[in-house]
Amino acid sequence: MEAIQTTSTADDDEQTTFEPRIVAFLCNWCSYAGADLAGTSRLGYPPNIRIVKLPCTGRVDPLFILKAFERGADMVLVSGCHPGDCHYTSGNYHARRKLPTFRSLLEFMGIDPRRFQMSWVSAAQGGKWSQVVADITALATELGPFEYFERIRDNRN
Amino acid sequence: MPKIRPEDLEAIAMRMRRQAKLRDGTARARVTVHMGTCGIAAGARKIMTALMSAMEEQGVDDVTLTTSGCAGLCSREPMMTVEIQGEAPVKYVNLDENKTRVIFTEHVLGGNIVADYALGVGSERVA
Amino acid sequence: MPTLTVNRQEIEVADGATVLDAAKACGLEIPTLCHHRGVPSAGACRICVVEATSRGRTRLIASCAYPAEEGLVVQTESERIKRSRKMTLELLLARCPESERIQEMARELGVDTPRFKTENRNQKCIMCGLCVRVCNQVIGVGAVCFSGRGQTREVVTPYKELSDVCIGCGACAVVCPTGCIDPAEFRDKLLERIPNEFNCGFDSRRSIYVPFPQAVPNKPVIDRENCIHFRTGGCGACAQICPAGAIDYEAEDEFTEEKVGAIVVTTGYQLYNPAAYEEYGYGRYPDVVTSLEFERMVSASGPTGGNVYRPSTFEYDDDGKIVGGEKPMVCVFVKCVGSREEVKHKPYCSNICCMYTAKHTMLYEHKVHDGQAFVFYMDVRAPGKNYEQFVRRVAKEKTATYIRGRVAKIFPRNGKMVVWGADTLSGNQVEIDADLVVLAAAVVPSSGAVDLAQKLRIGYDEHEFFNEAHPKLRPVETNTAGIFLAGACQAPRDIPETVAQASGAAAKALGLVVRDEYEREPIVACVDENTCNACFNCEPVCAYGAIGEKEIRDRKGNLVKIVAEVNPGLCQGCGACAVTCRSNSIEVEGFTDAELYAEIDALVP
Amino acid sequence: MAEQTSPPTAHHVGRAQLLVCAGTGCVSGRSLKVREALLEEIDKRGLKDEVKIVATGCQGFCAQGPIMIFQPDGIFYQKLKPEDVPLLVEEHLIKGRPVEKFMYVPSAGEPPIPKLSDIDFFNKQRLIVLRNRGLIDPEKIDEYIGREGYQALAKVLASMTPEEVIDEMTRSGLRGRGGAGFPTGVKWGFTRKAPGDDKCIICNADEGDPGAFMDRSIIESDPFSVLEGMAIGAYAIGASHGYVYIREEYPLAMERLHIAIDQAREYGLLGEDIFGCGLNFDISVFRGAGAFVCGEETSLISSLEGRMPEPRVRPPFPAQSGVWNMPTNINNVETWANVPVIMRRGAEWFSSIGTDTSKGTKVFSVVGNVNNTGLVEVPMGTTLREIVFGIGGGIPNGRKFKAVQTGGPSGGCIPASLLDLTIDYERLGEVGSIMGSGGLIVMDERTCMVDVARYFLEFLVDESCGKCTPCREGVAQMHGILERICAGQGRDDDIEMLIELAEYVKDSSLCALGGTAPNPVLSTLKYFRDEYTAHIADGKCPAGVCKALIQYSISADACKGCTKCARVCPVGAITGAKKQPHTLDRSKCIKCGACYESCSFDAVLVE
Repeated sequence: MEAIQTTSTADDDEQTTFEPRIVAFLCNWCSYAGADLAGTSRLGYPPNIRIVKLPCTGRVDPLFILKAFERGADMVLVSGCHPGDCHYTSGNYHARRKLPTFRSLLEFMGIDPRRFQMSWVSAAQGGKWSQVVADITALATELGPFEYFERIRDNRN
Repeated sequence: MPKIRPEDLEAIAMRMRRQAKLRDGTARARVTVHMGTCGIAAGARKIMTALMSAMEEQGVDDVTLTTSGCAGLCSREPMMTVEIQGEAPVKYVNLDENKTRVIFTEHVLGGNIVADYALGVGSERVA
Repeated sequence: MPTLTVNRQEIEVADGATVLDAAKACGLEIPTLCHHRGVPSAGACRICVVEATSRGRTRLIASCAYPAEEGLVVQTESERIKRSRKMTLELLLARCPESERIQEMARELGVDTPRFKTENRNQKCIMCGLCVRVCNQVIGVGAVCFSGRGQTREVVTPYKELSDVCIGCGACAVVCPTGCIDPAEFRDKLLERIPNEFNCGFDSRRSIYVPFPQAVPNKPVIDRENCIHFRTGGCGACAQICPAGAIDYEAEDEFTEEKVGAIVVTTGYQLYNPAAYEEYGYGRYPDVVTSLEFERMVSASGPTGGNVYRPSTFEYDDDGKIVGGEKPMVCVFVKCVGSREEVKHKPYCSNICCMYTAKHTMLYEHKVHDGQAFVFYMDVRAPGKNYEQFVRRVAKEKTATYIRGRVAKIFPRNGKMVVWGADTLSGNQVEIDADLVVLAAAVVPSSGAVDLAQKLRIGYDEHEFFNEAHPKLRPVETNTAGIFLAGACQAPRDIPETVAQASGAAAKALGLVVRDEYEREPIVACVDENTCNACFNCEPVCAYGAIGEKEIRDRKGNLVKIVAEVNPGLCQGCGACAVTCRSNSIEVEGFTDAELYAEIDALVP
Repeated sequence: MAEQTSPPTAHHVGRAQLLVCAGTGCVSGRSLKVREALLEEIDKRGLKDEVKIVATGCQGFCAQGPIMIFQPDGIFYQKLKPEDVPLLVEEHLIKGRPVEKFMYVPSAGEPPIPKLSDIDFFNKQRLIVLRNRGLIDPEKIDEYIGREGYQALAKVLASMTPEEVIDEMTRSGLRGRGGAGFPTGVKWGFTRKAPGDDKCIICNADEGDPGAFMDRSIIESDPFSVLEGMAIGAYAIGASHGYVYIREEYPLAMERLHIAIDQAREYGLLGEDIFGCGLNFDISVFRGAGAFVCGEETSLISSLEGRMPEPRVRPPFPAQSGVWNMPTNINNVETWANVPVIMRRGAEWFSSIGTDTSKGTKVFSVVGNVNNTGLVEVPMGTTLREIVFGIGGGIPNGRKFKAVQTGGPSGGCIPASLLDLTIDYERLGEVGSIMGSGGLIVMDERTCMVDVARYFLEFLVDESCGKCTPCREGVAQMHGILERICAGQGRDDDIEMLIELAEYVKDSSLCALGGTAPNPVLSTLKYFRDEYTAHIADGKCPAGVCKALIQYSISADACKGCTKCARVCPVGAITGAKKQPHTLDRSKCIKCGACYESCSFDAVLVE
């Protein structure tokens, strides 16, 4: 990844500023390449995103998302190919059916479903990728730190 | 009518032959009007009508009135054949309604051949 | 294969041949009138009579319709035949004294003036019925027929009106031996000309045609929508005429399955339809053409034979070929029609227009020496090798006047096309009375590119150009293994680029298929046979059919259990099965749950 | 009728039936006693089971009562007394000898009525095809069966293979009665052998010759004989369907045909599994719209298929490829009507009738200047003289016979010198005519042969389909020349030109219509060339027919002044007082010939 940090230097100055941690599960064939394209195209986007590369969004096990939240992620993004464009024919359709269902489960668990986002970014959409990241970073900032699991852990301890 | 089989032919033929010989007791005489196109064109329908009305007027019910095709001698149409039970048929030619009535009264009812109008007696030779 | 004797010469002919065929095979000439190759014979005019002897009887027979029977003895020259033919012609001449064909044939047989007269003379029609037969039996339409009989017989259309069933094929006029059918009578019924797609519809083609001169294979094809045989079941003239018997009407498009190791996608491009610029009037004004249409016009093998004419003045011959027109003395070229227009059209540069427009101005100058060319441009982009020099030459030699600016409106006035444009360098409005306007329309992917991309599982961008795997490092490959790209399907490209890319794609494809063993990514799913409980939920989610059953037996061969099994040759490693498996018994190598959890752990410490 | 059909199976109903009249007249003449005596006598002789005695109603001959009819012999006994009974039974019933002294004898005073068998018109005929004419009601299939109808089909289906039927037909020597005279059995054989899953047979009833009505008459008087013939043909040929192609102008024939087909279907004599013998055959009636050329096989097929009736080049012959490309056998009505008789009575019987080459009988429609016009059936080999003078009863009004035209418009005229010609296919061909379908037109001395030729050619010009040049153009030109000659504008070379054209048309035409079209011209030229010459060279019409060439006048010597001619003259060209010779004003005369026809004293002269 060639992403470089172009966000405001004011963050460095103000240590108190909340920097959300975002875990992104990206399809190797589209969104991951889109992110790459954003880099090669010298497009900037917030550095809060941490990317896990997967062969396909169809490989995203809901437990991965829970694991990310458990580990303290403030937001999780799953991004894959546009419907119809799956490299594996139908993997993104599986994700499209499975993950929104899981999203409603998050609410049941007491997690704000807005903390889990999905997007379709193709390999040619470097621009879109940087926009998506900027948008969700802004959303994550707005939602504030996710401390639910930490509290549970702390209580247990 | 049911389909017939070869063996039924004979029964039909016998029945028809009995009728043809006028011995089934219902008819005493048979009058055949020859109604091919030639006969009809020459007026055979009028002859037929005349016969039918004569029968009705005189209350005759023991004469069979029938039709057939051309008898061959087209120049002498209309023609009819009168057959009294047991006698040779007589052919009449060049008929009109009046002649028909005379023949009906004289020959069919009275048994006397009207020689003036008759062509001949008997049947044609069939090879 | 009957054998018969013609003028003492024994000859074997094909089944179904006529006596006339046999005589021709012997090199004998027999005059005919009502006979035409490709139309069923009727033996009506009796000109072609010959003497035929069979079963001891010699008769005059019509050689055009009489089958060549085994053992037939034919005599084509005799006094009797001569007398008959002479009288036939004398009678026909009496009927049709004006017909040149009849006059000529009569002269050959020594008839000068007929001894007879007919009342309905001065006809040209000899009642041979060829037109009726060709229309009914060959074309299968029935737009002409006989009415009346004997002397009152005449050839008419049904109810003597121009009927709707006539398809205007003109076959009747073609076969008429005396030329008494004038196609002008049903001019408005004549078949609509079939535009020749390769020549941008400037001229017409037949319904059986070679698509274009360089077509591979260079063979004719049948256009079923226009072919009379497919419309009416009749005609079949091409099949009768083809000496190789190559015409097969029964042939259907077929799907063939081929197993291949690599696919190179080269679907090319098409021109953006400039009708989207309503102000330019393309499609409404014939003298506003696209650059491709201009290209066809200047081509020596094109519809005008390399001449540049104003399309509004095209002159056609009977065959629909362009034989003349007015030369455009003022020609305006408009560049970037659709390209570099982010708001309404295409944001990208079409890459090739600058260079071909420069070429077009040169060709125009070659064809119309005293013509004037103007080029409206936004920028001149000539980055290739020697490109800049070429453009400079155009400017230097004054083959064209380059005007930097856009064209606002094109409209007809007094037989000219008025071009309103802006000259942004001088800040003036420009008005040019042009004879021809050539629009350099944008390059867009071929229609159907998206369908193909989805079939092949390759990506494409918002303009439907196909995505390469990596714009710099893997420019001819796609993300799908074994599928390569070349040419304008990927982006607007000129010829040198396309050739280079195609060579690269070919080399990549060869590199894949020349190997003895197939190497693949190790990222495939594998089953933990210990935990798999054979629910086979993984099976329906696999898009590749890679999940199979495996029987596990003990040493004695007793079945212990059945488990799922992954065929690593088919598996693409998407991982859908791994997510579906309730017992966590399938994992994708390289993307196992454990690896991913570890990754997540590392990312969010 | 009893003498015609002796019932072969009388034993079915007993040996005899005695019909004793029990009407009032006879009963009062003691007929019941006669009946009792009969019963007693028969019982005594043990014939009770074999002889049936029936008391009938009045038989109308009361003056001669008591009367009795002895069946099956149809002997009429009269004035019987009970004491006559033993003799009668002994003689007639036991010994089979009718007892003349009891039989009816017409009284001497009755005027003599000739027997039909003594009348020439009837006694020279021999009825095969017309065997049922005047005898059956053509709308009742039972009457046909009553006259041995369908016996032939039953026999064929029960005991003969198709090949045997064809062989029988071939041996019978029957030749097509439509005109060309092709052996019917051979034709059937061709169609049977032609490859094809289904085959078709057609009855050609498109009778187009002017003055010919054989086919119409056969169908009108005995449609079943045609249907039975076709069913036999279908079995022999292997056809499942038949058509009767009948011209629209025959409504009565068509109606009777439809009735006959319906009745045959009801009896299962058409349709599936005929007689339970597995033969499937049905017949449709196709109405032709009246084109003479449809009598030609290939035109007929074309018309049947719904196209314009035009002949086509043969081969292929219909036997190879006919209706809808099926092998097709076409025969004329008379041919089909012959078939059942041949099958019933055998080829040997049939071939014993007629001449060496032409077997059986031929039906002719005798018309024209002859006393007895009508339909006659004579054995092949009968002379023309017998037909014209014997059967036809000679020429009316004591005029002289001139010629007879056979074969319709395509036939030729045969002059008086050839009256003793025996009729068969070959002889007629030799003299330049044809058998044709059987039209026979008798012409007397007042017939102009040039005019006859002109008339027939006019017909043919009108009926030529116009497909081929010789027939369309050639016949029209010949007709033009004849018109010219009849109009008195004949040229010296007209006869040569007629012959040249005639030979050309005959030689070069596509079908038989054209091929025979010149026959009227050629045969009249052959036998009556002098009449042509008289027209052209002398400007005269010897028969006084061609108006442009004749003048009427009244002979003052012969005219009795009856005024008949003056009364019939439509233009008042004849004047004269009663009982005084009349005069004719030629400037007013329109040559209509009314005076000529009306004069009873032959005083009107024509020159």
